[in-house]
Amino acid sequence: MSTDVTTPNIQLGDYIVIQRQKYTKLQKFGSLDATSTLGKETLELKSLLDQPYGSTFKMCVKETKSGKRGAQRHHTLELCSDTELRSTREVLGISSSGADNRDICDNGEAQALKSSDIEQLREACNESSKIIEKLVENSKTFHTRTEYSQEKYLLKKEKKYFEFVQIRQPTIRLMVDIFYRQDAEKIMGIRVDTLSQIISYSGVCGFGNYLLYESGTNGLLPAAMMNSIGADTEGTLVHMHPGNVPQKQALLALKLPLEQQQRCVSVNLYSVLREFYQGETTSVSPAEPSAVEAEETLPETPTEEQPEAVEPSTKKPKLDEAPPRGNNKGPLRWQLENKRATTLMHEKFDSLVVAAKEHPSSILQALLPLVRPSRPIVVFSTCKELLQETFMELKTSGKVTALHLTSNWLRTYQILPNRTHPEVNMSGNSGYLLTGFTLK
Amino acid sequence: MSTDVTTPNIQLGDYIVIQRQKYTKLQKFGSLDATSTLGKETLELKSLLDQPYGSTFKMCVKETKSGKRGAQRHHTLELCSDTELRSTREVLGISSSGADNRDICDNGEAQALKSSDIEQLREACNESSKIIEKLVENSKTFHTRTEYSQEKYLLKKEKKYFEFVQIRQPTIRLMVDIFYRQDAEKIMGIRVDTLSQIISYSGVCGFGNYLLYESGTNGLLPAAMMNSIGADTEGTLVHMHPGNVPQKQALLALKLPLEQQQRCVSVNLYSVLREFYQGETTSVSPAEPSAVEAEETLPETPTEEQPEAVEPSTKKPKLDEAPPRGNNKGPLRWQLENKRATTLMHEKFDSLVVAAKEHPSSILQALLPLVRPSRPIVVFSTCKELLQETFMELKTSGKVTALHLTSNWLRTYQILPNRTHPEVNMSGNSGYLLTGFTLK
Amino acid sequence: MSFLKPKTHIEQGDIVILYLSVNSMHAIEAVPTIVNKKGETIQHVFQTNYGSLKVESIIGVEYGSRVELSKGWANVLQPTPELWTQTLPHRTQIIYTPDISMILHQLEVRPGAVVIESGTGSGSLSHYILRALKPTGHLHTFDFHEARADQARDEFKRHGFATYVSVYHRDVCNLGFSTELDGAADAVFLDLPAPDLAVPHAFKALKLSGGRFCSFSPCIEQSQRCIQELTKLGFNEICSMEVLQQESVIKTRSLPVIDLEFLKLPKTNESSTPNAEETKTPKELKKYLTSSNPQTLPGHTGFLTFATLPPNIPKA
Amino acid sequence: MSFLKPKTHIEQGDIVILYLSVNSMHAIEAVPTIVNKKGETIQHVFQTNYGSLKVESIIGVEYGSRVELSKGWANVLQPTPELWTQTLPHRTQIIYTPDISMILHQLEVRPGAVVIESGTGSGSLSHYILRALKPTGHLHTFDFHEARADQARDEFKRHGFATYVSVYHRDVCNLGFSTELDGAADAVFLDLPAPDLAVPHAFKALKLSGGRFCSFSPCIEQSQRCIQELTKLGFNEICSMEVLQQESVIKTRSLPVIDLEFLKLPKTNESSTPNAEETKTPKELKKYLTSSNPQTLPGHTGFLTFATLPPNIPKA
Repeated sequence: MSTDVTTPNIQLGDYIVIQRQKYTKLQKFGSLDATSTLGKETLELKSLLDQPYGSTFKMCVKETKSGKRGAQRHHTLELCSDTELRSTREVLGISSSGADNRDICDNGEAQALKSSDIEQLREACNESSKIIEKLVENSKTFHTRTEYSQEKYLLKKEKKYFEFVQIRQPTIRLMVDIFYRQDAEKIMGIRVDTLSQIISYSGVCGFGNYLLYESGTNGLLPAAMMNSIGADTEGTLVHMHPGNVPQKQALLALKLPLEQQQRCVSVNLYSVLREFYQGETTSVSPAEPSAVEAEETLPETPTEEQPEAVEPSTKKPKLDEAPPRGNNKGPLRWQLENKRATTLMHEKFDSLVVAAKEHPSSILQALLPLVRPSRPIVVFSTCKELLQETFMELKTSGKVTALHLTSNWLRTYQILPNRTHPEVNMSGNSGYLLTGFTLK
Repeated sequence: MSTDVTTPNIQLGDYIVIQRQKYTKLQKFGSLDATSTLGKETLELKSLLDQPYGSTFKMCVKETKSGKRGAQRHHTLELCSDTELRSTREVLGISSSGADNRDICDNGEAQALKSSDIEQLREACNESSKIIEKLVENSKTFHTRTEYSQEKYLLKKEKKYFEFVQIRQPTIRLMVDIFYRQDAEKIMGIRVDTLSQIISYSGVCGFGNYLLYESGTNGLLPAAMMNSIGADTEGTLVHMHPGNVPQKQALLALKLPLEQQQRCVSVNLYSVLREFYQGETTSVSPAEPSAVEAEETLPETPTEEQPEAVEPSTKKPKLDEAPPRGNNKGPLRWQLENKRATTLMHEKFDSLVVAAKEHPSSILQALLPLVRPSRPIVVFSTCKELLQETFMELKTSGKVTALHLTSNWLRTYQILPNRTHPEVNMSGNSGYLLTGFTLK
Repeated sequence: MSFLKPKTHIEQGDIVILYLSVNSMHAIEAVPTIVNKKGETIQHVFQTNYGSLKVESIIGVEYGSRVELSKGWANVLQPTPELWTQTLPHRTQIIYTPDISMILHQLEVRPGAVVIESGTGSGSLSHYILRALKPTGHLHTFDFHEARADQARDEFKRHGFATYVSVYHRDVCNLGFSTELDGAADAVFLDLPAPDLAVPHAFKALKLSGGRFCSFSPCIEQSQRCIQELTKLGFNEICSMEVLQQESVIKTRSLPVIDLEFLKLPKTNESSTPNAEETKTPKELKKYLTSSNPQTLPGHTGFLTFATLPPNIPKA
Repeated sequence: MSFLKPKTHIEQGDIVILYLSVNSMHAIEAVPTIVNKKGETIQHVFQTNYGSLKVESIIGVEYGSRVELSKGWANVLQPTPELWTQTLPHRTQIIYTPDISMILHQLEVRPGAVVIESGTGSGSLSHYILRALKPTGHLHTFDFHEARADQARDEFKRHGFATYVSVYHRDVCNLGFSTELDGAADAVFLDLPAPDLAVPHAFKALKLSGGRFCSFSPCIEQSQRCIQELTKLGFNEICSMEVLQQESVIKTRSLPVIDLEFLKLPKTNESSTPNAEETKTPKELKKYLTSSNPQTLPGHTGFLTFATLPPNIPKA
């Protein structure tokens, strides 16, 4: 089977998505020494270099340390073929299952293997299917369980002992899942359905100039909008943020071509608004708003943006290479960006997206005049009460029409023969969207 | 087939539920001349007398008048046997259906019969199955439609021409469906799921004294609570309302035995609270609160309750027969009820249910002291904002614990072979419940 | 015996709900001593996150009172089926109040009703049915698991329900509800892996004057087969639904409001204008009473299928 | 041509959204004359509930402006796929923005993507896909109904999308997507009565480097069969979901607050106390900014099933 030419290979400096069964993680492959931790397992990433994205690797135990909460294992990764990947169920070939579970008594003694036995087994044979086979063999109740119950048992064990990881290229789809699952607060609670609708309602696409204010989504919102603006198109994004440094992780992870990266102009909200209202202010440093905004940690040299300061070992092309002169000589990067942004602000925008932790009302008052008539606006908040007030203000102002305040109900389904039902748990918060169209 | 002895027969004075396919209606069978209107059809109810509940009657056209919006038909009802009730589909024996609808062009000419033809047909043959048979015969596209599409067509036609009605005995289940469908506002928007939970959370059952304040549900809430209190039990309900006359339609429709009816003590909120705080006030008429509460229409003689005034032809036992002396002589009915209620108020209650159009806060302040410790309280409102405030007040007061503010999501399903899905429309408003337990 | 009717004071032998917080409550038996694993009779001391409670001390106390724990306090509440459902020992997956309320409503359970339930499970639903039908009705409840049936029988007795309930250990799918119950029930409730197998038995058990039927199933295929069987036997008013309760989290939130108007003023004016104070703190906090959903909601409990057996359907 | 990119003024031939209210808007073509049923060329006058509009008068007007109608006024908006979906002529049931947004997100449609869609239907989804993939991608859209395919082709052309879309009249369940498209697509979307029949064709059409798949089905059985087929062919990340958007109705409500404290005062005091005024009006109105659900919500649109075709799956 030949590898498709269009599949890119894993490079140093890339952000990668590591997937172990349903668990996914965004990881920076910053150097050959880089490791990644999945629960108690530490993976050496070295062997990923130059392998195609989408490949599956086998976790091979290199070392086991006993930690506070059980054994910590160190693994190397070995590229493996697709044929190695068979479902555990197939391997075990389980067929006989009880009709129901009426004869099962849960006395905690169903498993004959002790936990020390299992730990030993784990070191001896690295293959999850073998470990599970042993567990099943030594289970007194497995064969009297219902098929449903067997499946549940196997899935649980497989999750614990599964020894393969897949390396995937980050996309908006994969990242919103990872961020939302790991810590929804870090992306302001923007759920996948809500993100998808922000993209729709804002109308962001390959043509036009777009304005975004967000108070911190790990770069997810600017990344999603740049993704929709696309490579080799005419679209531009002005990305306003309240901190000294824009959060850009998701944007960097997309590894966009340079020309596309440069069409994302990230500026501090206060700084760029002052420049817009008062003309060029090269003598004013963006440190001013920092007195106001304490959420971002201030880098050592507050007069220059350092988006890579958090992970200094990255080797990807520096965004700062664009400015013609070196640091601390000519205009600083943020000054150039402010200038580009104010030019676009004077031309006005084709859409406005606001995803604020703050009350959106005053932000809209400042940014709505920068939007052309007959253009969509989208305001996100986790707090419905704030959007209710904003809804009433906009309605009264007459500047925006077709106002809608919406939220979503998203439910996933288990669809299996004879076992189809909605998933038992669902996420409760989609957040809220206020949408409308500007008027002349 | 013998009629079961336990099935009661339809009596004059009864409220009855008339069902035509999925349409249901609550109707008073007040006299032998009574008629009931279902859309354009008027039914003479005479022949229902003494027939068992659950019987099906055939609508037989007696007269057709041409009204403004098409023909108005007058029907007599004829008791019919179960064998007359066969599904239209079976009758027509439709089998051949197209695989999909790719060849159907909707040009409005699929039906060869003109509407005047159909009207004639309708007068000529009374049976819906015959009418539909003719319609199908004259349809140019019916046999090329998909089975799904055929079914939809048949259901639509059957709904229009169906000639049978079933007469059922009113129950809480049937009435909440009728009221909510006809005009949810008349029962304050209390949806079936919410009603069922009010009953659960209030703990109302055959033992104990219960307190209810409701500002108008056509008697549904007191009826549901009395239904749960049951016949031949010890339970009692004090039912407070803001008007001169309690709304009792649903309660009367249940046709409870007299001993059970008498355990529902309906009193005016203002009047009974004044009496409770200030002792007997026989000289004060309940007209006082009527100045405040304009929602109820005032009967001609405002000093006496006239629950049957709306339909004076009723022949069921008058509730007023209980007072020992005649009208305008001894204590008036409302005075006796106030007295019974204040006695129970001094003993305190085992539960409190408030379903108010007003802000529940001041009502709770007045009624909470009448509830024993460790007893459930349930507050219903259509306005979440009011319950949020009340939630915070109660929480701060420390008088109520285990506070929960809930609402419901209710969705019905179409379950048919290969066509299973949730219904396309769902009701958006369950209303909101605030529940908790009183503390000492 | 604290389930039968409302009562004011804790008596020995009562089940009492020790309420610590919304997420922490326990059902305890108000007895001064218990027998430990070694067979010794010892003082009944109950451990909580807020310290221990000498259970003897709550006997005679008024329900709704505050009781002291060694490191805090709790409230003692009289159990209701709602509180019991949140504290009962799980022997199986249980059904919760929102579904149960709909089941009781749709089955039209009220004092005097004769109800059949299968399976008994942990008795969560049984407690609600018993509250609703007592003191004049009767519950016949079936479980195919013998230990569970025994446990439930014992529990109902201790809770004061002995005269209102019969507990059977029986495989109703294969054996039915026994001929004694033919034509005896006003309502039948099924929570079984294969409800369709028990539908013909439900049909037999319902009164000739008709009755109501309910099946609770996690999977849609169970409902589909159940409905096929119901249709075949002449049930009508067949209706399937889902009920999901959503809790609202109420809190007062302090939310930032930023001022951007000051940016329109030239910066040099800043220190000289009377607004200087204001421009230095363009972010203020405003309080809002807010309501939001919890992070995770119940997405599915089960499909409820209801049906009516019309009167006078021949059962031969 | 008003769909291609943001523009400021109405040009002749543009589709324009005439926005009257949340529940009333119309898509009209900005042409001064139309041909009536008799074949005569007449002035283009559009009738609304607020009177008529001489369409010629809006040509050259700035989008977002207010235009006068004979009995009121409206706003003219540049069409977006969202507005179009609310105003388009229905030739079939259509998919709406919440589902469509999820479809585009899950199919990872962005400029440059090659997407296959079947069926074209009323073109509601097609407009969104085209916005997302232009100017460097391409949409191949299939419908088995010839008239619909022709109408859609004509519409896309008039909307300025001609170069980005190919419309096919073809029964894809039986005939597939044509061999020219083998291995050509980044994503395949199916909205068919029997999606499982088209899954093998989707498999063939997706790139060897892998791609994404979506099927939209009203009934669960369609999703079940589709998933069986996907599993058989080696698709993974199979996931089914429902997305339901809920609109909030925002309004200021005046709600009654009643005073019951005055009842504790002896009645005889009433006229002499300074509170007399207050006791006579114990009911006052308080204003609340409230949010509620509309009476009817969408309860179901369809089940969305997504899947990934992993890279390098052999297709022979």
